[in-house]
Amino acid sequence: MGSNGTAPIPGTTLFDGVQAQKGYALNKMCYSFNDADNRATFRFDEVGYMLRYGLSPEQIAAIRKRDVLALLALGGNVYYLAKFAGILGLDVQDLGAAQTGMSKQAFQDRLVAQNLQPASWGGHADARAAQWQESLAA
Amino acid sequence: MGSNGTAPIPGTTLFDGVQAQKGYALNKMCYSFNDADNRATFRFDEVGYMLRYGLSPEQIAAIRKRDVLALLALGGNVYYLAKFAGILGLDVQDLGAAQTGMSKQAFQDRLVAQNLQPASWGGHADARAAQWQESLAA
Amino acid sequence: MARIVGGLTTSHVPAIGGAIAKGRQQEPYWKPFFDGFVPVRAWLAEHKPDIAVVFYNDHGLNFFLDKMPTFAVGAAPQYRNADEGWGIPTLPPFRGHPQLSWHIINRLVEREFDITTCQEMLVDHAFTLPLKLFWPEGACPVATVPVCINTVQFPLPSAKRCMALGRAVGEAIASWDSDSKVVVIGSGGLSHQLDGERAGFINKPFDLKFMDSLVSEPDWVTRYSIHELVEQAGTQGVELLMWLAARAAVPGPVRRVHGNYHIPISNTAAGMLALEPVA
Amino acid sequence: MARIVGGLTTSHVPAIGGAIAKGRQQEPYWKPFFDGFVPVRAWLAEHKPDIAVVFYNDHGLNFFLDKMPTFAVGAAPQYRNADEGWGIPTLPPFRGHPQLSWHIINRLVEREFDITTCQEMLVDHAFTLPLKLFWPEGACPVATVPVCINTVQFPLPSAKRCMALGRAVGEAIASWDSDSKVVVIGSGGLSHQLDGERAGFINKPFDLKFMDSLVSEPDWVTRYSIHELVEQAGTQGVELLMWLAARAAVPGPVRRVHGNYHIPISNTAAGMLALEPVA
Ligand SMILES: [Fe+3]
Ligand SMILES: [Fe+3]
Repeated sequence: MGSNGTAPIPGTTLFDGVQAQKGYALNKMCYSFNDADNRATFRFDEVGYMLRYGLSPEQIAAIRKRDVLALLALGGNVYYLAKFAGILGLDVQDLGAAQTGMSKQAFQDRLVAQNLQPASWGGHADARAAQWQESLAA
Repeated sequence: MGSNGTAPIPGTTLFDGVQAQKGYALNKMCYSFNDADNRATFRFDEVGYMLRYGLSPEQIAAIRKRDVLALLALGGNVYYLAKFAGILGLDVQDLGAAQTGMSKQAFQDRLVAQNLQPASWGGHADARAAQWQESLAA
Repeated sequence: MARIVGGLTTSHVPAIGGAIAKGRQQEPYWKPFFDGFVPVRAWLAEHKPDIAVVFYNDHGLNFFLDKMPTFAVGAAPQYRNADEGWGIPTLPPFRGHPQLSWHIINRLVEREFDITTCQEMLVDHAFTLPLKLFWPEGACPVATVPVCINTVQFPLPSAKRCMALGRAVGEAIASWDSDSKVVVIGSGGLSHQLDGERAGFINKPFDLKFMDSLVSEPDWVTRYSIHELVEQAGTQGVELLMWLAARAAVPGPVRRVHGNYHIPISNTAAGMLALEPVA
Repeated sequence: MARIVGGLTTSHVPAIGGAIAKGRQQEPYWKPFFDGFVPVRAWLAEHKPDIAVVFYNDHGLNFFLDKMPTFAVGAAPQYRNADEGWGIPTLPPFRGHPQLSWHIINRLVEREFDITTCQEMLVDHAFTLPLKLFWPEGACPVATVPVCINTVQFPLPSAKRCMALGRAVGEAIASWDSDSKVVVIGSGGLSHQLDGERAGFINKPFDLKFMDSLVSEPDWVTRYSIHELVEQAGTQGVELLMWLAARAAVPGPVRRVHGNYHIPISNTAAGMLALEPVA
């Protein structure tokens, strides 16, 4: 159940109050990466920097492992985590590949293949979201 | 005319967009006085501190003269100016006396005298605001 | 479902903080003010709320003009008081209640209130002093949810909008799946003006009528525009919006448990009300 | 009174900034995207707006979770772009228009929008890139008013509420005593999702239907809850709220001047629309 009582969307964690509470320290650290000096300080001593921001042991481990799915589960918000990814020199397709367990090339190919979708809208109960899940399961 | 096309209230400047634009630098400086180190820095070199915050020459002069009415006219907001008054060790009755041209004792006496107002409400067009103006003019 | 045991409203003059710190409650200047709280403490001892939702206005501690919200709701595990620049003593942090905060936030956005959500938030004298007045002994026994209404920079939200906010907060609390008891606090006013040649303005008949209206006719004051409220109650008297929001959060008709009104404390007509729902 | 000459909507993928900086507009990957803007520039050269009101969503540059507004309106003389952490080039500051900002702010609060007012505000790629796409040469020729809508933290404002905001902004502009010409910009979307196992999700039929609806039936998308919009358009596709607000700001029925849709740019279905009021 989502925070507003609606069915969850597979493969998706909405950044709601529950996640925002879990991830506050983690996100605050990532927000600090807007500043180049902070990025350099983090690179120099990752664990020290994380401890100063009060990250949990699980969050520290997930940052060390560059485990994006774990960071999301631990309250990370994609907009702030993107700044962490920036430090690592990863783009959003690297992240997409990492999260879906695909190679970057396969992830990119799948993006291009999205263009083959029909242009016509199937009405109120559009089947696209369900189709997507099926294609993932296949 | 007030910013929303209503008649002005005598002796009163509403802190609206017009004032907020004029006073941004001044108010930002006063907001910094929440911090004790900043208060000490200001005390040590008032003009240098004001120049760093980009105050206008008129605002600098009004701060130097501790001229509260001028500071309000120049876009100062009472909530932030109160922090400047705090540096000077002035309380709100000192400020009230300074703004009304009364002695502090006279200002305090007038406050106590407010208790003599009638307790009954005169209806929609209450005369209290008008009476106050007359008492000031008298 | 959670239950709102009542609404408490009070002025929050900073000097109160100094008077408490220096133990002046029984001096002639302060006694008529502090004595007003004694019956309310008895009422609180009887009803024992678990949580206080506090409508207050920030005076330039947590918010500056770079990001000035109309309505802000705290969602932090604790709220720190801090130096406001004029040396009133800083109080220890207050416990938050993130679960109730998020419940209120979710309901308010659903009801089309465009709030600012604060997972970290400094709270000033307007938040801390009422808690200290209602619970003077030791650590504050209630968890808290701060709801901040802009009175710093015009345009301010109308009385009608603040009343709607209060009502929506009350309905959110009442829909919260918990057996907690919640008290709603409104902190501000009554009539006073600190700035300009009109400094020292106080309007006793207006204040008394307003206090009365919260029991007899809660939407009475919504007939006035913000401009008219400043005219009647002074530039800072407009803080009565906090009283209105707190009253509106208490469901249905209310009964006056206790009240007090005293002129002057500092430059202010100091008022206090304790209201409870008519069972 | 000021006149709204039209509404422009576009995606704002950060990689666009890099492509512009490196002059890659004619490379095969980028050409189908950048070519879409050519006819719009001709339209802009003809209509010469003086001011752009930009609906966009901040991605963690100016706002953090300590103070996260639902709706924020800029009121600064200029808006600085700044380092967002992943090295896209920083653009020079954009000119503000405080007079129009305050006019909009006053009208919005009057209409019970509980906005956050920002007299100082950093603007990120979502604000800067559309301006660079529509006016690629030299300094940006229009003054700007940023209007930021929260898409970072749930609860988000509903599509219905964003549409009402857009309409109120449009009415505020139309009531502004000025002979300025104003263009409204919506920056975001279309369907994409960056996070989770569902990363890479794109919904072409939904996007095309949505683009079409903005001309034929602007409130079509308000039938969906935010949750349903995420399901249809992805966690970041919900940025389509900016398109909706921009469309709603343009009064009455509109005509499509130009449009473009291309899959993929980065992880995104990149869309663009130029709409003008039916005279
Ligand atoms: Fe106050
Ligand atoms: Fe985006």
